Amino acid sequence: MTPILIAEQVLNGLQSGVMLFLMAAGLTLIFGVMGLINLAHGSLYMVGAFAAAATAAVTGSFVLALVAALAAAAAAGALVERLVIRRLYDRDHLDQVLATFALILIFSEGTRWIFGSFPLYLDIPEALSGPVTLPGGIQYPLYRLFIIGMGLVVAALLFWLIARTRLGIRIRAGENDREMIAALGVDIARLYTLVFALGAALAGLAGALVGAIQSVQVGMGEPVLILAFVVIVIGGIGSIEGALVGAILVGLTDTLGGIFLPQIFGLFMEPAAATQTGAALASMAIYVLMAAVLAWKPTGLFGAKS
Amino acid sequence: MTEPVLETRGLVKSFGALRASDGITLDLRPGEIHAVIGPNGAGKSTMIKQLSGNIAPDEGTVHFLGRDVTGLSTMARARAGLARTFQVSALAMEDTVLQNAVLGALGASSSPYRFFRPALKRAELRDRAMAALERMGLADHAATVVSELSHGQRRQLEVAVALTLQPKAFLMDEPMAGLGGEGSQHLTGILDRLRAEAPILLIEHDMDAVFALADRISVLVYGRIIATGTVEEIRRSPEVRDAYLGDAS
Amino acid sequence: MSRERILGAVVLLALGLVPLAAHVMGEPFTITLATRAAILALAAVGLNIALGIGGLVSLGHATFFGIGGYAMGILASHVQNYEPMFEWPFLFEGSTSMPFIWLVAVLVSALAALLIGLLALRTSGVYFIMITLAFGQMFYFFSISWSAYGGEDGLSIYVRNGFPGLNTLDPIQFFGLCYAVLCLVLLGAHLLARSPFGLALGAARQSPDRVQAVGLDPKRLRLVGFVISGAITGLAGALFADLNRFVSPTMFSWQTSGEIMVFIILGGVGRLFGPVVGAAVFVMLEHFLGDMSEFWHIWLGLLLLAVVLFARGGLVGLIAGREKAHD
Amino acid sequence: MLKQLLASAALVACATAASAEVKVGLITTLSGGGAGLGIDTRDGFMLAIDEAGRDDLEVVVEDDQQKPDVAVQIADRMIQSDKVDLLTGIVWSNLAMAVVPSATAQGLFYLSTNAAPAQLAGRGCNANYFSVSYQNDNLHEAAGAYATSADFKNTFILAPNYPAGKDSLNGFKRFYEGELAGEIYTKLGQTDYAAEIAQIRASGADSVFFFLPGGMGISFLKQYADSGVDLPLVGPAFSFDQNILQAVGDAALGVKNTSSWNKDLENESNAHFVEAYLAKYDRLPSLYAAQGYDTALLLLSALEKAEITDKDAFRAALKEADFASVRGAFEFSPSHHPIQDIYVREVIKEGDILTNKIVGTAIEDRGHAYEDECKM
Repeated sequence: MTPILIAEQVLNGLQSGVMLFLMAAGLTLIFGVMGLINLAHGSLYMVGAFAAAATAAVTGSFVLALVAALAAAAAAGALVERLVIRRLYDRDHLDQVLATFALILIFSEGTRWIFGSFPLYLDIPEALSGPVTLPGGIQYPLYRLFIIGMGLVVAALLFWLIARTRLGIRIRAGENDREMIAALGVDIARLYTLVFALGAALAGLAGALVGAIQSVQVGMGEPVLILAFVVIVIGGIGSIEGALVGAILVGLTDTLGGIFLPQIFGLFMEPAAATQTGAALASMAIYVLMAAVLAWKPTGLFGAKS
Repeated sequence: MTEPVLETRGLVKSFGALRASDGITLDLRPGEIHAVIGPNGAGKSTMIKQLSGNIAPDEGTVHFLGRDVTGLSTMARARAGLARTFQVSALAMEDTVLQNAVLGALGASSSPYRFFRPALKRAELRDRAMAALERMGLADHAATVVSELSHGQRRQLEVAVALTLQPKAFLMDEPMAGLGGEGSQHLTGILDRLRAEAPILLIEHDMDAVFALADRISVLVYGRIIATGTVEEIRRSPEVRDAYLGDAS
Repeated sequence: MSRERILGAVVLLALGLVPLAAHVMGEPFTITLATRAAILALAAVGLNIALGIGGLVSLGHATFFGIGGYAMGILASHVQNYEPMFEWPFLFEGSTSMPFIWLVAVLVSALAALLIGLLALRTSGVYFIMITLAFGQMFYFFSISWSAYGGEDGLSIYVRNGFPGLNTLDPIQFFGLCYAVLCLVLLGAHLLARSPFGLALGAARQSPDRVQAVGLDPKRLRLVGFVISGAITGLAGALFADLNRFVSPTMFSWQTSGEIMVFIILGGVGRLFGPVVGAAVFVMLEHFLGDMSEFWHIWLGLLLLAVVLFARGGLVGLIAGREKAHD
Repeated sequence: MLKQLLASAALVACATAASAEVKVGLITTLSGGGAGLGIDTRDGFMLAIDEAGRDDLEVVVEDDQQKPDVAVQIADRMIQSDKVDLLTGIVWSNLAMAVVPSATAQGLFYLSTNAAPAQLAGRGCNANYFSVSYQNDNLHEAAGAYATSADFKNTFILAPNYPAGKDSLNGFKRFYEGELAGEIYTKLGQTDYAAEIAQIRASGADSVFFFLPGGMGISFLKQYADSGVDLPLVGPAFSFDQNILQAVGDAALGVKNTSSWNKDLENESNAHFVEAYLAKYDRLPSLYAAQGYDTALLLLSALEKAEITDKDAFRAALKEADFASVRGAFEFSPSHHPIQDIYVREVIKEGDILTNKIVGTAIEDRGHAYEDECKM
């Protein structure tokens, strides 16, 4: 285990964490402002990836593909909010879970209906392909660095948006006191649609960015969704800072656990048994992390006291 | 002098820079109604939460029936005989009046882990619950779902549920809240008769009720008790006039 | 009798009579479908205790369903392969006896529910939903990589386990067994809802402050409710495994948790017969919609949306009226 | 209402059950993420059936949703309600393990179009079970043989942490004679392989063998191509299937993979199959389609020789394997698994379309490793 390999794995963990943040930020924002638990968030991720792949196939432009992903996911988000989600704000969580579970079924099968059953093609743009050499002699794919950069830029924008802009003030007001912002004369219905579309766009962007290095296929959103849930539970639901910290923790745990656990078990077990035991435990590592955090702080790291 | 039923010594509770309880010492003696009054934000609900066990004081102690209960949970205090009513009705709204009262009886028997014979068919629970409902004049509504009760009836049910515990003391957090003149008078009559059974620590905004019922009154301002005395003493106290009654009237 | 009761009795009776008719007509597959509906209903009756009475929105009940399934799979596979489970402190070869398997399924799921509940019930609301979901995933991934018992391939049991006095391989007899278990558990759930415990658990959902104020611990009530709920769903898992003569990690998947919840919502939350109606309707939809369209999930999704948005109280509520029975 | 619905369903089932002399149940994955493979299987199978034009043969097709419990339920229904004589079509090993043992125990025939786990080849072999595709280990063994012949000395191997993944690495090692630079099991369904690729880079390997079916392989190949690690890759055909290649893109170009079939195999039957499939479905066939087609040909050949109700005669007819396989020479081993050549293919570009071409033979006349365990 060389320091270079460790550094590279930390970068990998960071990259997966940053992408998780884009997903988790939308989820936590939607929960914070509207009190809505949205299982269909993973579907918006998928919508982003499919829109990007379809656009890239027609235009050949990665930039246009990203724009299309943002637009399609935001539009799908806004549409769903208007048609369905809006009716769920004053319902209990159970109804929300069920209705958004139904939306997953509709989105997944609908996408398969439109795009067919086979995975789509979306590739890294020429300019970002291949590895670069980092200080210390680390060879690292440029595109993954780009993803980390994009993720951090979006995170910074999001923090700025919430801390400094009018929309941000309204969002924060909405998190604290729903009646008050109504009293202030803010059009709540529009604000909610906007926030939902914003969350959807973040998920769509993540889907498109990740779609270029993974497989664009139906059902790609749900595994990420569950990870994002773990992230916001660890970070504290409703907290953007919590989502960032939680995402990076989960990204690092997942990546490093997968590498190091089998090696640790290899110190005192047969190699084959060690890789299997290690891999089995690594796949559970983030849930153990979550359980540990909650045993310590039941409302997550940055969660409001209940 | 008889031993007080409930007694606090030097309760202090701070929330950040705000000292919501600033050395509260008061007692509740057998057979009395002791009213605590004070303007909004005086720290009345913080005080009652420390008495009932919902929050722990930073300093000071709570004694109940001669025993230090400061470290005990709400549940343990309730089982020891401290019954409370809530400012905002806390009832099982989908259940019937009788079911709510039976819940209280169940708490008093402190054995809810029975899974087969219906709760309402258990004579010991049902009798106790019906007795409390009758005393509160709710027996005719036993089968009514709580969400269909009037506001006043819900306030009465709050007291009835507390009664089923056969408590040694009542903590009542604004029982008259939201009641009209007539309802308020009705409840005043009930509480008046109740004091013989167990003393009542009464937090109340309705001054007519307070003056009609209280044996003693304590005035809480900015987390401190500034005066304690009989109704007459409090009426005459210049301090109270300044701090409280003065700007209230 | 209230309309809800009558409806429940009719549905339960129909669920019992249809397989009998199918048996006479020589249509064993209809019996299999009805058995499936009865078992899934049982799983949902379990969840309905936590969800309907206790208000605990568990999106991880597949954990218990899967544990029940694996209890059956593991016990029976050792007998099937002539490999004793353990030889110390006494020789234990596994078991193919349903009553014993059920006992193990119930006990192990109850234990799992206790441990999960201890942690998950520290939280509430959305946290609770997500933690139960995450625990389910944890078991899912564990079962996939646990190669000793088939990992992702699952375990096939070639011969259905036995029940004294019955030939369980005969579809109608196995159905009768599952149906009897369902009826017994329904009776138990009915009694539980009205028992002191049910009353207290229901009050803990509606007003935890009140429950505390009368000296009862809402957390402990919820924990006990969660354990009972998990144990019943675990029993259903063992039966489901025997129906398919097969267990796999799919039983642990979060879609399974979602589906168990769907049965309850379709039927009506907190209503005794809600899970039975929901599971029966779901199995029929799966059967008929699946025949009609390759994309039947879209239709299922739309129907589910419609129920959630427009038919609060589920199908039972739609037919029997919104108010629940009080007595 | 419930009763009426069920009763009418039963009537419909009765009506259809009476119409054909031979009924075949095709259980395969037609919805969800893995639907592509099942659709190809079905289309390949049905192509041969349609070409035969027998009106006494009915094929009942059902979607298993890639869920074992659904597959079992459908199998029960086909056996109990549709009264089929023979089952086929399952893509995934875990679904096959759920369905095949109990179906064959009930006296039905099962012809495998794809999944052929070790359990069913060795101790669990059955007279009524025929694998027309291969034994699961075969393509991995061929990859091992190829790695040896290509003079790889230090290969890094990886597969998902599930039974087929373990079988894969064991199969590879059975025919590979060099050293292992590393051996890792990844999470099933994993989509990011950056960590594994970093390990490969650091391991000093001279080549990489991987088995990552479906979307996992697409992700791995794209990320591998972008990582700058340019060690030779080899893997079984599953990640280089006709349908998947387009999603991988140029990242797959030049990669060697092992397969029992390819569209450029030179024999008459294959030429006809590729042309007819392209004409009928407007896309190139995949390995799954070819295996589906072969399975149907085998079935038809046996039906020519024996009544399906005469189990012993029909079984003997199946065993003869008297059909023109698109894979060329084909015969069954005593355990009813193919003995066939496994080829090495290379991913190339034909115009805009990525596809494979055969560049050599990895193993000739390969049976399987569990033959001795089968007592039949």
